[in-house]
Amino acid sequence: MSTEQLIFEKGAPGRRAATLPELDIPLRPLESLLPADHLRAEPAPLPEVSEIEIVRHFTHLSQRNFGVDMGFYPLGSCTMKYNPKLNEDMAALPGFARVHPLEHESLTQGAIQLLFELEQYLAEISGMKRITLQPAAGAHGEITGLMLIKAYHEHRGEGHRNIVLIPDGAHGTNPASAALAGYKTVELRSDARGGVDVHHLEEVLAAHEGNIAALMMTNPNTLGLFDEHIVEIAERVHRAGGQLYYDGANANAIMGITRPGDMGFDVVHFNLHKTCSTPHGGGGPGAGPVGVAEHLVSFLPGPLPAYDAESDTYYWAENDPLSIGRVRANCGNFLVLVRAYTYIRFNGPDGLRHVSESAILNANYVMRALQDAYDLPFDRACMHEFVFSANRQKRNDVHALDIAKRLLDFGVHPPTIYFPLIVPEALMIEPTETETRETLDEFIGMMRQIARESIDEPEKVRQAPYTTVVGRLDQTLAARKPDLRWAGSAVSQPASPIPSRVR
Amino acid sequence: MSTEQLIFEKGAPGRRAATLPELDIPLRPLESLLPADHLRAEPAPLPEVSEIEIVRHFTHLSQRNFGVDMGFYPLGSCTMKYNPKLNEDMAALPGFARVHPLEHESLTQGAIQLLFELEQYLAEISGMKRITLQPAAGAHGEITGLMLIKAYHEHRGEGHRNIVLIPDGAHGTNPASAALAGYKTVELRSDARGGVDVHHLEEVLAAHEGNIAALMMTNPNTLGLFDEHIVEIAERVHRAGGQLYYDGANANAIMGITRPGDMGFDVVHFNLHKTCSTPHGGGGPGAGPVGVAEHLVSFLPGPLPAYDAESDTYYWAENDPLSIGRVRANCGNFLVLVRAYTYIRFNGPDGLRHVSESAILNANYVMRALQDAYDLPFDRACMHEFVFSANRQKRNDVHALDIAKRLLDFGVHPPTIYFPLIVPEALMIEPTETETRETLDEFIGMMRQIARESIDEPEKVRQAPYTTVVGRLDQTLAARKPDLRWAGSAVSQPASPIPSRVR
Amino acid sequence: MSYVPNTTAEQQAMLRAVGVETIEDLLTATSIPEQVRLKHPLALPPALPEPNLKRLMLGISEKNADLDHYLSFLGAGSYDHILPSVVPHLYKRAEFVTSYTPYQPEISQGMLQAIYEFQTMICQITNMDTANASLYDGSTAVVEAALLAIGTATNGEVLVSRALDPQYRATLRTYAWARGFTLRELELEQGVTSLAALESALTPETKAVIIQHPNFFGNLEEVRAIEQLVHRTNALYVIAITEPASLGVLAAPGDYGADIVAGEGQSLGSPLGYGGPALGLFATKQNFVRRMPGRLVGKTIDDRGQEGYVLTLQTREQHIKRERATSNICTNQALLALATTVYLAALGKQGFRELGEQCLRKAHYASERISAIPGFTMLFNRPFFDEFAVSAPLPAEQLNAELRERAIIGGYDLSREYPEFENAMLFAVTEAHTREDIDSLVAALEDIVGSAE
Amino acid sequence: MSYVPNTTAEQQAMLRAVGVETIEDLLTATSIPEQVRLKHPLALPPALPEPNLKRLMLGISEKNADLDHYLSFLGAGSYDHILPSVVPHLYKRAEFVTSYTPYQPEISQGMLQAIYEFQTMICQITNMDTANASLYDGSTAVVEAALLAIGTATNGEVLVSRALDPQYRATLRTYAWARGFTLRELELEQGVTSLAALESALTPETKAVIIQHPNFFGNLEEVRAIEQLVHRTNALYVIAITEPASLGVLAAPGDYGADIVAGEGQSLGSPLGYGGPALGLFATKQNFVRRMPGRLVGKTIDDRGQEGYVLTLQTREQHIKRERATSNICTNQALLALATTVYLAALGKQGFRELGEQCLRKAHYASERISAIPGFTMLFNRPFFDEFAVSAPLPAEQLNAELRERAIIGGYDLSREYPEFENAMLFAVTEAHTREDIDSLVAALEDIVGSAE
Ligand SMILES: Cc1ncc(COP(=O)(O)O)c(C=O)c1O
Ligand SMILES: Cc1ncc(COP(=O)(O)O)c(C=O)c1O
Repeated sequence: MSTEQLIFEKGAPGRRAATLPELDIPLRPLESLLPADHLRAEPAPLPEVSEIEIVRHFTHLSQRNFGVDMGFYPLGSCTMKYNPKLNEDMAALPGFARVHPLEHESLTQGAIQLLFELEQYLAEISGMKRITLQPAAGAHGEITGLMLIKAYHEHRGEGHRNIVLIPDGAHGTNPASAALAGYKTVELRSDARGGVDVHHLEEVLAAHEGNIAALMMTNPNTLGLFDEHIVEIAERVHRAGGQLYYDGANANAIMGITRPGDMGFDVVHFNLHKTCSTPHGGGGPGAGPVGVAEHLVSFLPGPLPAYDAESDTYYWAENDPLSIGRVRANCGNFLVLVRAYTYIRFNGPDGLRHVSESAILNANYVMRALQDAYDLPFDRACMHEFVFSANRQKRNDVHALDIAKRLLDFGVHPPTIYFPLIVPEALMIEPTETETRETLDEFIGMMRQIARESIDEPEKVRQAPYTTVVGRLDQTLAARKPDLRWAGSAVSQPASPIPSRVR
Repeated sequence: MSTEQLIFEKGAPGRRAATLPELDIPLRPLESLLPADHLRAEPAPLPEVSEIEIVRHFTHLSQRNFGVDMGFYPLGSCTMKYNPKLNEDMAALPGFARVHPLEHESLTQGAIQLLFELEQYLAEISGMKRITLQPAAGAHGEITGLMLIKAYHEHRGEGHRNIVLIPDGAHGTNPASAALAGYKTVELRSDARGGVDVHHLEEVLAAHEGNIAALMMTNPNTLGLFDEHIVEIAERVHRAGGQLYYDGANANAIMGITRPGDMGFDVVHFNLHKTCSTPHGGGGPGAGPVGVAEHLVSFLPGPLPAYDAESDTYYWAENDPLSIGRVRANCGNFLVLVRAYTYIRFNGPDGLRHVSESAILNANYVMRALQDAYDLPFDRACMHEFVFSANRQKRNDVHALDIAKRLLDFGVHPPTIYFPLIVPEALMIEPTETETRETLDEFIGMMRQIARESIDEPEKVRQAPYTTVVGRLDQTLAARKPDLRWAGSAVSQPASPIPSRVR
Repeated sequence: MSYVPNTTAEQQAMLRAVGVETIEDLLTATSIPEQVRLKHPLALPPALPEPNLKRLMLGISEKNADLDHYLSFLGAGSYDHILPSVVPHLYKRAEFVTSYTPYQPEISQGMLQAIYEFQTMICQITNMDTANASLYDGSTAVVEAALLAIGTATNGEVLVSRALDPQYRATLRTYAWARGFTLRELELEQGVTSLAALESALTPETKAVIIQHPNFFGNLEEVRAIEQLVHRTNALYVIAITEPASLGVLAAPGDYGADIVAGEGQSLGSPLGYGGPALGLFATKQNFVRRMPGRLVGKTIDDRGQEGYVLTLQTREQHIKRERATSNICTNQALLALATTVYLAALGKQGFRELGEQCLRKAHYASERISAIPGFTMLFNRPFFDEFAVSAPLPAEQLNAELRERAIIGGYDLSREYPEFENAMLFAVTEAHTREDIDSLVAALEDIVGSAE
Repeated sequence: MSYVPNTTAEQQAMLRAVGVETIEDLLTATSIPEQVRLKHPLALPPALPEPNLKRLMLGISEKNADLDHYLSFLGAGSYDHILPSVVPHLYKRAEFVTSYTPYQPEISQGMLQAIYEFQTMICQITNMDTANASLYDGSTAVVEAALLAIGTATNGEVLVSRALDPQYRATLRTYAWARGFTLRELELEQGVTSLAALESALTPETKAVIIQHPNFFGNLEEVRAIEQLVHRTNALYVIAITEPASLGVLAAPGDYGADIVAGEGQSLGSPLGYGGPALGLFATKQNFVRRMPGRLVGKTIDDRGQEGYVLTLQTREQHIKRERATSNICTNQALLALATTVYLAALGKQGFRELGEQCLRKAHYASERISAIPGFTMLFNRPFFDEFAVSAPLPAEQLNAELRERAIIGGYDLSREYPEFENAMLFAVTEAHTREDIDSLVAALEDIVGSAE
């Protein structure tokens, strides 16, 4: 098990797995169908493997991967909660999975209905007016939301507003999205309580008077803390002519408790793959719907799902002339949206609130149980996650990275490390609501043991992990000499003279 | 990963996973529905666990189990070939999986059609007249077949025939089934070529003249050898008034090459979970259809599927008055039969022959490559499997068991050991046709290495395995003090005064 | 179009390594007599590639009425219950599905532990002392119970209630004839086993008395009174169960003195599958452990001192004891046992109780609604669990045909096996039925009977 | 009815451990201002237990026409291909599905290696040098290509063929406006990009030329001639692919000098799923590696000297570079990339070639049959792959409505996006169609047109 060959290194010439139906039409030479210069000279040098080899290969790879189904995954900001099997089954129904996006509305009443209703649910949860379901992930939602804000300002003849304010703790996608939308970003400092420093905000607003396009905020923020001054902040930004953007990656903390719409936000994105428990699939797909307040509805990308009560039919409404257009092809990551719909219907209003409350409780429970062993830079009741600093351990030359690696030996996934950037040696812990008390207690035990080890046997922590299929990997080498594809003997040389693999 | 608690040791009072729909009818006290003495006093002390705990528990258990999807599984006699995923998908179709066995024929035309056609296919493969699909496994097929023979003899007024002949290499189910059918068994010796000793057969036939009910044979037999004298044997047994029973567990070797019906057998059972690649599921379910020659058709258990061409409908035909009745409820292990049907249709006649030929080739390839390292008691071209003896290794006090355990460290499943009983220190190897040459070569390498280790470091072999989650388990303790169920604190005491767990 | 990975070229090389030129040569070398070699290809339909085959199979499957699209009230031995999504996701993991019987415990701890848990759960729901790792199905489990009771006796008698599932009785008859023991059926009184008939049938030769509970009509048997009678003799008291969901709410066989419980476990986590694979359950009192049929998993210790699980007491089994084995069973229904383990864990202590209660309540609601339809009466006046017999104003066959037109699969036609009950139907109602389901059955029946007048 | 495992009693104990009495107290402690606390329950439908929800969802799903039960000739960016059973069995394994982005490589080698294999395969089929780990979909992949070409330029121009998928163009327009670059559309000539239009549109400001191949009409573009024109300038040559199955038989972008390939990978192993999740493909020549958007997996060495895989060149990415990142993408479509990896392995070298050939042949068979129907003609006279435009004697909408009555989903109505093509339909025919399928479309069209006369 300690290495698994690449699929390209397996098989033999002529081997194959899947077979196509035999051609049941008259066979004619390819050359009679297409001009020769359009034809491929050589078949792509894909693997030549049998079905059993494929099965064993990917089964072995799966055995070299860790998921929520195997253990605790308190990866901060990522909301790695249990992914209900029910949702998977629903997304696999042929009436969802085997439907073409361009089928006539009369043939897709179920799909449009589902999206129509999901939009309403998300609007209710966030307190927004309408929602676009197009964005494929959180970052996609961000750029979409910022474009809505841009369109709004332009529409009001304030297209010159070019500044987006972003707290220093923000997720990297926020500034990246702002830049992509053509904005300049200005960083806001955090105050001693972990919220936006309102004085600094005032300064910045004043400095950029007339040019503020928006403030992007996560609330609870990336420290897991709810910004106490949110109402004041909203008020000031609005007064400065800016819009308030809510990064909803942390919405798992607020369902049924508070709503961005009520806090004063104008635009909200959801990370359904976090909040609504659709699985992350090793990095995606997700879904990042964006909700807006009334004054932004016309700008939404479309089409939006609609319902005609008279004929009891669902349809795709035509775009408002002010719409920014599309942000992708088709309606969104539909099968992810099916899972989210299932999740919301399963939980209902009380269930969703219970989810958020339990997420908050689990986080506070772990935080309080460990705060004597690790530095807690902001000692406040947290929401669904919290951030420790390994500053204390660092004195023994044990870093957040080492602690993370040592945790691997205990069979759990480590927390997020070195994020948010404002906490040195950050360990960002999000237990989620789907974990049992026993699991939390076990994790607390592990963290305590590592804290002890960091004093008694720091070398042990620094050398971890010991039980994984590979040890610590050389990231520098990887970046210095990128080896991004196999280029073994079976690969025909690329047409370009540039070597395909630098080694 | 090195231990996994029992599910009973997990959870907490009040926890639960699956939820039922809320009761949507008027609630009345149970006592108003049933007399009190029929009601259960205490709920069964089943686990109280949440969905995430169940998922992790059984996912962990799966990680502690080895299947064909993970590696080579040359378990002799068991035909552990690749189980096509296609078959699993077909068996899961709601039109097969969600059908009640007592639905009206007009609602189950597909099911009856499939069984009707499958019967025809199996009849053709075996060269028999008709087939019952009822038996759930090979041994169930055996008892069914023997009952057919009994009914036949009784019908002919020869109910006194009470002897069933069984070669000394036979699988244990053969004598057990014979005893269950009320027969006495007489063991036949094997000759130097590994077949039935024809002289001994003659002696036995003579000694029990007039009382021979049947000869049960596996051909190829459990040595993987085809009995060269099969025609002669059949002729002699028939002359003695006996019937010939074919244990088809080894049918993977003969498809399209030779047929029990043509060899002179009167009754045949299939092990579809071997030959037709339906997965073994950790010990079942299987399917053991039984085919018979014309003179036995009337005795078959029923009902049998039938087709009326005029109305183009399938139906269940009424039993012949001579039928032995039923051997189980309903039509058989239907979803296993669906898999077998899929497999046969996928392969077609040429494909099935290719399967058998390839199985034979793979076995001979491994046998020849290793015969200098291990004793080969019967040095003949084998069919789909063969048997080594670890006699040579035994001189260094390395036994078949040790070799098997050492193989575990190489990530493959060991061969069958100590069977057939006629080969001391037997290692029964069945590579199956679905293995690549590379896998066979790797296995050959492992076996050679172990042969070397048996000389150079026998202790290393004797102490194996080293890499498994548990080491060698104490079988004697298990049998001496049977601990067959958990009886931890949550279990209420059984009503009977006998202690539920002896420890 | 093959699961054989090696190409012709590779096979050629392998043939050479074996020392022959062609497959034909190799076959010749195996000494299959020429005269039994098949001279023509098998007369089977030609191979179908996967996509074509999928279409074909989907088409065949859709010629059957599946319970996602038909409302069904059939029970009579097979029951449709709610299957939590989590169950198949777990038991269908390839590591379980593609493994063999756990003969090598070191790499089979997953399956072995699961079966140990299964054995425990079967004990928990039946209140028996020991359970095995599964048998083929309910009918053969009952056969095994009879065989255990008969033991090595050359003759013996087994009494069986006529309210035992007719298919089970048919199976028992077959085996009784083959193994050589006497099977006598006990007459019924008002839909349950007649105590008088039992009393007069019991003799010193009686080795076992087999009672289904709830019985085939859904009625509860007088299990305690029967126990009194049975245990006056040396006979074993065998309780057959076809609907183990009943154990959520009914007294367990261990509570009323059963010696053996033999039953069908399909109800607990396995699909209906047109009747198979099924799951034979078998549990006994402690003193029968060494006479048990089938596999047993036990806990033990490894050479490193860790706990682990193994197949144990194999000396009862065919591969060791051969003709003296307690049973001939080898392959059993392990994967379904695993499904049941996951299912019972998913329901858990509370859920399993609720399951029983809901079935009981909904069936009673249905029985009241149906017997309120003019012309319909309860056939018996007996306590029942989730199934009940109704006397109808029309032949069951006719009613069912009309129901089918409405995409409803009606009750089991009792006259098929019990000619004395003309126009009688057996309805099964479980937690999977909503009130609306039941009400629409009632409406359909009213409609049919109304328009027949 | 909750995936929260802890019971009320346990939560109570935990609250006490945290130092509060109730959840309300805890919420108060978090300092959420009272005025923004939600005062009423969310107005959502009440919770539904799993079984009820399953019924509901099955019902909703069955209001859609699925391609197991409808014969469809829709393509236009999403394609129905044969999906081998083995593919979902493997990529849906829980170890993959329930994992996050592989930030901890030691316990994520499975996903990392699979993506490394994916990157390799995408290079193999496109003949490009490097591919990333996936983007959202084809349309955003094309956007990323444009953004890469624009780079840090404050203004710049991108030329895009009008034969690029209209949805992709709409997406491009949105981003071009937001990011601030000029987008100009190139006119068509006989269903392909006009070389003349291209030549005259190219300026020194042109950063990229985006050509879809096969284009939206299914036609093959003059990709080599275009390359000559594009590379006379400094513009990057971007090939957009919506039907990557074409790469089985068509010359690869790397063969005719593409700088970037951006496309949609749904066609290769992912379900149609009403359009999502989709799979953005992105491959480039070697010199653009450090300007790539999205994740990249690289091979390296661990501290024990073993080979292993990691996310690499992360300094391009948002979590390090923030506002200076090459793209804002974080979550991508990893699981679909895995599906494609399994799919391409299952097809393999021969199968992928055959896939291309069968699509090509079957589409040509269909085009001949359809254009032989009186009133139907090919709209263009161009080489095409598996999709072709037909001029029909009736409006496409009318024809499609009639086809729907016959459980056939007809071709895409070209007049929706290209008003100049009245009565024009775009048919997609792949290896998943049998001759019978095609013949029955032809028969239906004949029938409809015949009875309309
Ligand atoms: C706070 C925050 N914002 C935004 C994102 C971006 O979401 P996505 O990865 O779905 O693009 C994330 C996800 O990691 C996040 O944690
Ligand atoms: C030769 C032989 N006969 C009979 C059997 C019994 O088959 P089953 O296990 O299906 O009852 C087997 C299975 O192990 C076998 O190998």
